[in-house]
Amino acid sequence: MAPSGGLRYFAGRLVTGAVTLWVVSVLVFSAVHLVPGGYPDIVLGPASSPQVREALRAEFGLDRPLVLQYLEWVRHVLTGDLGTSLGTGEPVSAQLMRRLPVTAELAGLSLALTVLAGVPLALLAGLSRGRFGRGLSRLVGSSAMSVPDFVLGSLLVFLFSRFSLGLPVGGYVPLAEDPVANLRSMALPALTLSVFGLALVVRTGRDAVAATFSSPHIAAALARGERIGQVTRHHVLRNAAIPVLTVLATYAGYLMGGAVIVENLFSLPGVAQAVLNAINGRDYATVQGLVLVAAAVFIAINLLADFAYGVVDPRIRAGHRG
Amino acid sequence: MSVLDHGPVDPAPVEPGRPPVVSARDVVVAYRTGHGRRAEQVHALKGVSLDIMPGQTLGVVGESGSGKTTLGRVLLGLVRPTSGQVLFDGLPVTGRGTARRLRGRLQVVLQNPDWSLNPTLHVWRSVAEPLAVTGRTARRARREAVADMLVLVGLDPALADRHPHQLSGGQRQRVAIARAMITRPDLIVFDEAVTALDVSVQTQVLNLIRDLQAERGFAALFISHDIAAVRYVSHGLAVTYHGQIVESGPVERFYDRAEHPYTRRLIGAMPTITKPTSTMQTTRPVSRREKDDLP
Amino acid sequence: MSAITASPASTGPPPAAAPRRHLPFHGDALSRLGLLLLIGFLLVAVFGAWLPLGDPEAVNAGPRLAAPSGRLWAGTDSLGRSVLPRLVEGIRTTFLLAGTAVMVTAAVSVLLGMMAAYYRGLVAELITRGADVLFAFPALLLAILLAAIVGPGAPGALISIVLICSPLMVRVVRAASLSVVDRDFVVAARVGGAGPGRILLVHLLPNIAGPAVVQATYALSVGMLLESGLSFLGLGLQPPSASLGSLVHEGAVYLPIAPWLVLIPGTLLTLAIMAVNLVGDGLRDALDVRGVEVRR
Amino acid sequence: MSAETGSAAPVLAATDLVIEYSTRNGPIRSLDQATLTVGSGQIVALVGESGSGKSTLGMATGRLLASNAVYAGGLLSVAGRPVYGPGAQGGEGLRALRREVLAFVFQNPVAALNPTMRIRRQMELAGPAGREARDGSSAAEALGEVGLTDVPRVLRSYPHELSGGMAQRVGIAMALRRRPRLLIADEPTAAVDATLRAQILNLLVSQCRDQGCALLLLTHDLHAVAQHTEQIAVMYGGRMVEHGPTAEVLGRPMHPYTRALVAALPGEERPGRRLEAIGGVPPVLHAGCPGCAFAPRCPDALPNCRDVRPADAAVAGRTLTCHLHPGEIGDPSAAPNDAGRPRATEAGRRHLDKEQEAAR
Amino acid sequence: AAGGGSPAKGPSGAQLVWGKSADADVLDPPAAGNATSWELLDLTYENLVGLDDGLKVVPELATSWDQISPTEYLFHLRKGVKFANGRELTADDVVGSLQRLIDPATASIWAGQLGIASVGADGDTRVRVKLLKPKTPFVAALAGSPAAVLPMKELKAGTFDPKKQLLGTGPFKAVAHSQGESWTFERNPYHWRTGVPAVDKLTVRIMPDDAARAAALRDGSVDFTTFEVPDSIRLLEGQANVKTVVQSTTDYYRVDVNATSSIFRDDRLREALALSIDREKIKNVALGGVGRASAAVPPAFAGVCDPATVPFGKPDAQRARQLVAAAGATGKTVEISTISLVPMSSPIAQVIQQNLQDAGLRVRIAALDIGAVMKRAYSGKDADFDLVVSWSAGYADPAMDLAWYDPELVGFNKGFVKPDPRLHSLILDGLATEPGDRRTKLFRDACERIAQNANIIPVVTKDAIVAYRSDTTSVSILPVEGYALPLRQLAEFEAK
Ligand SMILES: Nc1ncnc2c1ncn2[C@@H]1O[C@H](COP(=O)(O)OP(=O)(O)OP(=O)(O)O)[C@@H](O)[C@H]1O
Ligand SMILES: Nc1ncnc2c1ncn2[C@@H]1O[C@H](COP(=O)(O)OP(=O)(O)OP(=O)(O)O)[C@@H](O)[C@H]1O
Ligand SMILES: [Mg+2]
Ligand SMILES: [Mg+2]
Repeated sequence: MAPSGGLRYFAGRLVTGAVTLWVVSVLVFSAVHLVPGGYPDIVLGPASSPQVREALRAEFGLDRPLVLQYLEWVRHVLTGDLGTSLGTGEPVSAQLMRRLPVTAELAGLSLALTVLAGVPLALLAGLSRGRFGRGLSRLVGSSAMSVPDFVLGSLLVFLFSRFSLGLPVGGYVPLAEDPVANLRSMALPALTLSVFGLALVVRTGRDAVAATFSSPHIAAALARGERIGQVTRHHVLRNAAIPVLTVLATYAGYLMGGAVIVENLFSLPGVAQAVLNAINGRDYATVQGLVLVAAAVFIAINLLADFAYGVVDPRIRAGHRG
Repeated sequence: MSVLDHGPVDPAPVEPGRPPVVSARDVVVAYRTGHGRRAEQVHALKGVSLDIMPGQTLGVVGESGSGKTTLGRVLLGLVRPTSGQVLFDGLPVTGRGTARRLRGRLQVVLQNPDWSLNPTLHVWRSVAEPLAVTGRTARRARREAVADMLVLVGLDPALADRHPHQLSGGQRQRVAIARAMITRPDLIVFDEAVTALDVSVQTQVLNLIRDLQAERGFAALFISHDIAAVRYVSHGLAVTYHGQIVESGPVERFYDRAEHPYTRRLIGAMPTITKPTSTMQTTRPVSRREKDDLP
Repeated sequence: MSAITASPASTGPPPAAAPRRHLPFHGDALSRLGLLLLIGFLLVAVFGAWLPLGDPEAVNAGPRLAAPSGRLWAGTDSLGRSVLPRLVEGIRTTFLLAGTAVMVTAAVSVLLGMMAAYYRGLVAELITRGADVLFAFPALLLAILLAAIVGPGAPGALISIVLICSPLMVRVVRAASLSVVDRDFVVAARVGGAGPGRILLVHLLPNIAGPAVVQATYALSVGMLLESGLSFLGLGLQPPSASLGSLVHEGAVYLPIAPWLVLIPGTLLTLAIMAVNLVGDGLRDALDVRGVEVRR
Repeated sequence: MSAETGSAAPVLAATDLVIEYSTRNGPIRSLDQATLTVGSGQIVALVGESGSGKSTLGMATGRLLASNAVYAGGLLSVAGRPVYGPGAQGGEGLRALRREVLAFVFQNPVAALNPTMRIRRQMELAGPAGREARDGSSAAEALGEVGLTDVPRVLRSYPHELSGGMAQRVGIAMALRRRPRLLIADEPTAAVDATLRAQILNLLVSQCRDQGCALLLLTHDLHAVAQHTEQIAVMYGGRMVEHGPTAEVLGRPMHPYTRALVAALPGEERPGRRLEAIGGVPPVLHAGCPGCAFAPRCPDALPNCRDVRPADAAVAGRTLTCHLHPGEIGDPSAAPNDAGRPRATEAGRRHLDKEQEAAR
Repeated sequence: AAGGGSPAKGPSGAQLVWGKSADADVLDPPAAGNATSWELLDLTYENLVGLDDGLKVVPELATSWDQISPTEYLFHLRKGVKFANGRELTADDVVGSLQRLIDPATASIWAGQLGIASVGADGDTRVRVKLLKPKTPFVAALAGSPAAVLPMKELKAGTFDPKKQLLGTGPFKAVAHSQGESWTFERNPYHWRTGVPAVDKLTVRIMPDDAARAAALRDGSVDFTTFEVPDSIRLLEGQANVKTVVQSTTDYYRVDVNATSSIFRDDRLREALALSIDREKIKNVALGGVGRASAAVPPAFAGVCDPATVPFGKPDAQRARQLVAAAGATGKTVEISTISLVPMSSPIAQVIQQNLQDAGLRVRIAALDIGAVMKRAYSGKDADFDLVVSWSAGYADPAMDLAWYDPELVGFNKGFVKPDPRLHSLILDGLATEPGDRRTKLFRDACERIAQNANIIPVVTKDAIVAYRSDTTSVSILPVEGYALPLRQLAEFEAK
């Protein structure tokens, strides 16, 4: 009840996030090193001699005990150094800085599309009384939710490149270089990535609105003779926002996965694509660094969402569970 | 129903030499709540002692949060006392080996008729479950035992093949009682067992409990915040207030000779319907101060 | 592709419902449509192999990259294989793989979720934290890492789906179980001396079956999405085996000249996932599993 | 607004009201020709077992029934304005009625408040429209009137930060802010501590008295009723069975159901005495009841109780609906079953019988 | 990034865009093991010698060379060659580069290919190289990208880091790089060939997806690109202004057979396998008709080795089935591993799968990524696989090809190849023998021996496909390539 209740809630969430991140770091590290075959194998190719490969392992310190390698890595990460790519010697952070804008823009645009189109649609669907309206919104929602992004993306690529519909289907133009071309190049990828989220938001929002409408305090408000519009404004929106926020936070995780596919499909030089390449190239430092950052971002988004619930729903702040 | 004695409950004479079924000695239960700096202890029970004699019902009344449920749970071994001791048949109810020793000898009937039975089990399976747990009754004999039990609690044995949702609240509570009694336990705890029932059904169930006890002779702890109901089924009565027993004794004294002011207020708050109190003065709000003054 | 579907989580067992003698999903045309579709897919998956459609792996059954025609209904792929039997196989493997994964997921998560609810303290903490950590892993990245470790193919995809779908399901089961463990009948059983095994099996499991089944249905659709996503990245099923996702993957290169190689399996995949989702919705409504969001 | 108090029309008049709920398993008739009149400023209790239709009648006054509720006959008017029956209005008229004449207090006080909004804002939204609406002080006043002590803190709080008792006081304050003419309190004390019940009821009754607002108290707590209300209406099977001054009805119950109810109530027995419970369980109606709904459980049932509906009759200063008390004037056998009344179908009757058998 | 700094203003002249499938993973030439790196290194670095259109060695930084003894060579350096920073090339640069290459610390895969014992400057313009033993393909090996000449002075001074930067005497200099994304090259103003490069700026866009490169070519956002998937030709068919060229290479797909620890230990089964491999079918079905059947010496080295006449060169399904039955292996399961980095390994494996199944074996296909393949097949230790579909780099001399078959010479196949002393001596002889009939005969014998062993089975050549916009670009493509540089002549590409 005291204001510190909120603070404590937030602090608790932060600690949980940090612990999760640490565990993720251990997992990523071990996962990366569990992958069979190592960087030297990749770089030197099949025809190299085992001695040569050993020499290269030693050069990169890959022959030391894993625990030591891990501690070293964590020490660096804590000082803000994500390591350097084994192959090109480029700092992982530099690579990240280069690629993050692409992925961030992609995710941001998708999220914007999702929210801007999804929330009004969700309200509309949640408020619609008619059988037909509800059925239609459900059908559209289900089908949008069921189209795999790569199917949708492939379809868009096919349609737009085959019939020259005016939007590029690949390649990336940096925002700074040409904002218009940038937006045009991002339009289809962002659309592809946002459809699932849109469906998710509409569906969750619709259910949340409907559920809120059936809660006793709405009945109480209606019993006081308030108009439906008023009731919606005062009592429904905020309450229905909570599940939508939850789902948006989870959607962030989806965005990262979806980005792998969309970046691949539309040849966008984003982070997801880099992770995929780095895994294939056994570029440990890059994989570790990028996945860790991705997880951190995801955790951060979820934290933000947690804070947002705290703001929206005072019960959560106080540690009550709705 | 014919097997049951319809007469008034005679307080079963306490045989002098017989030890109590269960006894609590200076039981303290503290719950930890909150985390970190906010952690604090809630003392649900602050040194409670009581004995329940074989064949006797001890009624417990008190306002919400006064520790009634905790008391029941402690006696059942569900909650470990922070200090003090609970002895069942002279031995502790928690600790190594107690599970096996106590299996089937303790039972409970709880408040919520919607939740008192596993909704996915047929009635007979629910009732037979304690038998399955103790494993003392052959599988084939169980159904028969259930049928007998159902008759005993006044239910048609044909109900055995129904699911709980096909029963009324009162019927469900009867089934719960049947389940509690099937192992012939030494002690049954009734925690708000009739609170959620309608007046008419409530009295049916209260009568049933009285009758069954007279017949089977189990000891019982009957918990409710409704002093009228408690008084009606109990031999002895204990009033809890803020985790302590503030007054206890044979039930008769709670009809007119209650001493503790809190007890008197409890009884006073229960207006008689035939002589409606004409003014509201008798139940003027208790101020915070006044409440705190009570022990 | 992540394990979303957060809305259809739930608490509470299905409330007492009168026995229904109606057709499934009474008054819910869309769910019925979904069910019909799903049954259709399952029939194809189970019996498709006996249809005289030809060998899905026989190369050179026709000219390469032939368009759908009277003889080759769905055309041929880049190895001259007839696509139709491959589609049938794809449907089978997609359902089989996702289905197996979801069954494993359900088994593991139901057990863990119930334990997390029944045992408080360390066990619960470990399980819920573990789920949180898995949940904090971007799903597809996790799958890709795994595919790199165990190699691309069905086992990797299976493990990924299990790892990705489990956290949410554990949460759902735990939330549902939490609302059951304190119910009077569980307490009564404990007082009567019932052990954890009996309580989990007899008292918890049947009462959380509703939410668990609904969640498993959604997990199936997520599993199908994941499997196909992995296959699309070349990390799932390897040719000549076919899943709907790997068919899209194989066909993707030929999109400009042989769009049917992508569009047909893509559409089938979408329909299959949609059928599962619709059935999930229907189950959710029919079992009245409330859409309570599960939060960390 | 209180000027209207004197107007002739009763604040609530229900006549032969029939409401059904359509469910998967067929209709459930929750009001089966319920008749009830509440005069201006009267404090009336409506008692009956669970499922007897109290809440349905209560919510029907504001046309606030669940969406599966179906109006199937009869009349209901509030302060002279029809709510069900000919001339019933919807839309703005209905909302105006809810705003100006009616107020509700619900069973779960915390759930009836918006969990995400501070009390102050909720009080403001619920307050009378116009000038004073934004005025925090009037909200504070309203809270002071219901006996809350730390008003500023309450205004700052969110609902979950209040105890059940506090929340119910807030609920009452909200309900009474617009000076309604009829307050419907549906089990307002079911969710609060036993020792607080009396306080809350006291508060409700005294506030209504002070404002001249009629109170319809829905409850099954006969103790509470005995102490606080002037009039009592006993409901059974969707119908009023006995209605009259509380002291009279409880002190000298005439309907077998009321009598059984009072007799079954623990509290006044002498130590060791046995109470007589009513056997069986209340019915769930699927169609109009052909006779008296209580007949199957009634120890004194006459041969025609099961299939002839008793009519309302004025007996000993109260309204009774029972064949055993056909009324001071009129012939018992003539009253029921006039053509206008809905007749039970065969199926409905069979179902009813089954239900009652099951109850044994 | 390589080249460092922001892109220079750049001359406003002609420019081209190259859509490349993968970025370099290593920039230091001696350490670079993959052709995908070589393609980029070749733009900025040069070697002592180069290759011409007939895979013959031609002068590059060396104008000529003398073979003083079977193990000693003297190279005469070209004068007036400058690095992209304007400094003149010296013999020390060449000596230093080669010494660095053979230094075990560099871990260059090329050290073995060269077999150098020592290098020294002989005056300012000559470099003397001594070999460990006679090695005929030595000069040809010097044309390989790892043998590039680096600016050793800057390297030693620490002003140039070969791991992160590119600085050579080649036609281009790198001005900007985003790993995995793009490169920008500009003309090296100091380059010694006049008129080279023909454009002022070259942008390399890294586009891993074949379909994306095809699309980019179609909409003109890249000017030229290469494909490994032969069907790309079909993808671009009928597209106005897009031309495709197939370039023969000395590379070929091969099947590695585990003859030490799989059921293919049994000679009969290897023979059955060899007889089941239908090269024509693989070419037509899996490779869309692109490529030529190959034996251990690829057809680019004409007249050495005819795949149709070597043992088991002609498919014989019936005999294969008999052999499988005789070995008692009918119904047994074998696994073909494909390598995800080699896109065509999967379709090839699928055709082989069919043929093997016809022979009575059950066949599974498992895709391994390169790391897993290295671990399970090419670690030099105990192999853990049945069959792998892989490919061999033929380079520029048949002797280099044949070396791949000898576990004594290359460590990677020790785990799965049965030692064959006869083959070993044939290959050693071939390496040391001067060009001529005797050498050809040795090669032919080796070729047959290899076919007979069926331990590593060459299948079909792995030709390169170059596609370009004919409206924007005029290209010159060699008919044959040996070091996997289909765009070896890139510096001469012109923008229209
Ligand atoms: N598991 C628990 N953790 C923390 N505090 C608890 C717990 N259970 C009970 N308490 C606290 O202990 C005190 C006694 O609770 P208990 O449930 O025994 O009261 P009660 O008399 O049964 O109340 P009621 O009539 O509401 O059932 C209360 O203050 C309660 O908040
Ligand atoms: N929305 C609904 N749908 C179907 N049946 C309903 C609905 N609401 C109430 N009923 C049924 O109508 C009958 C009367 O219900 P009502 O809520 O009016 O009773 P009540 O007297 O208020 O009972 P309680 O004391 O339990 O509140 C009951 O049988 C109930 O099951
Ligand atoms: Mg309690
Ligand atoms: Mg009610």
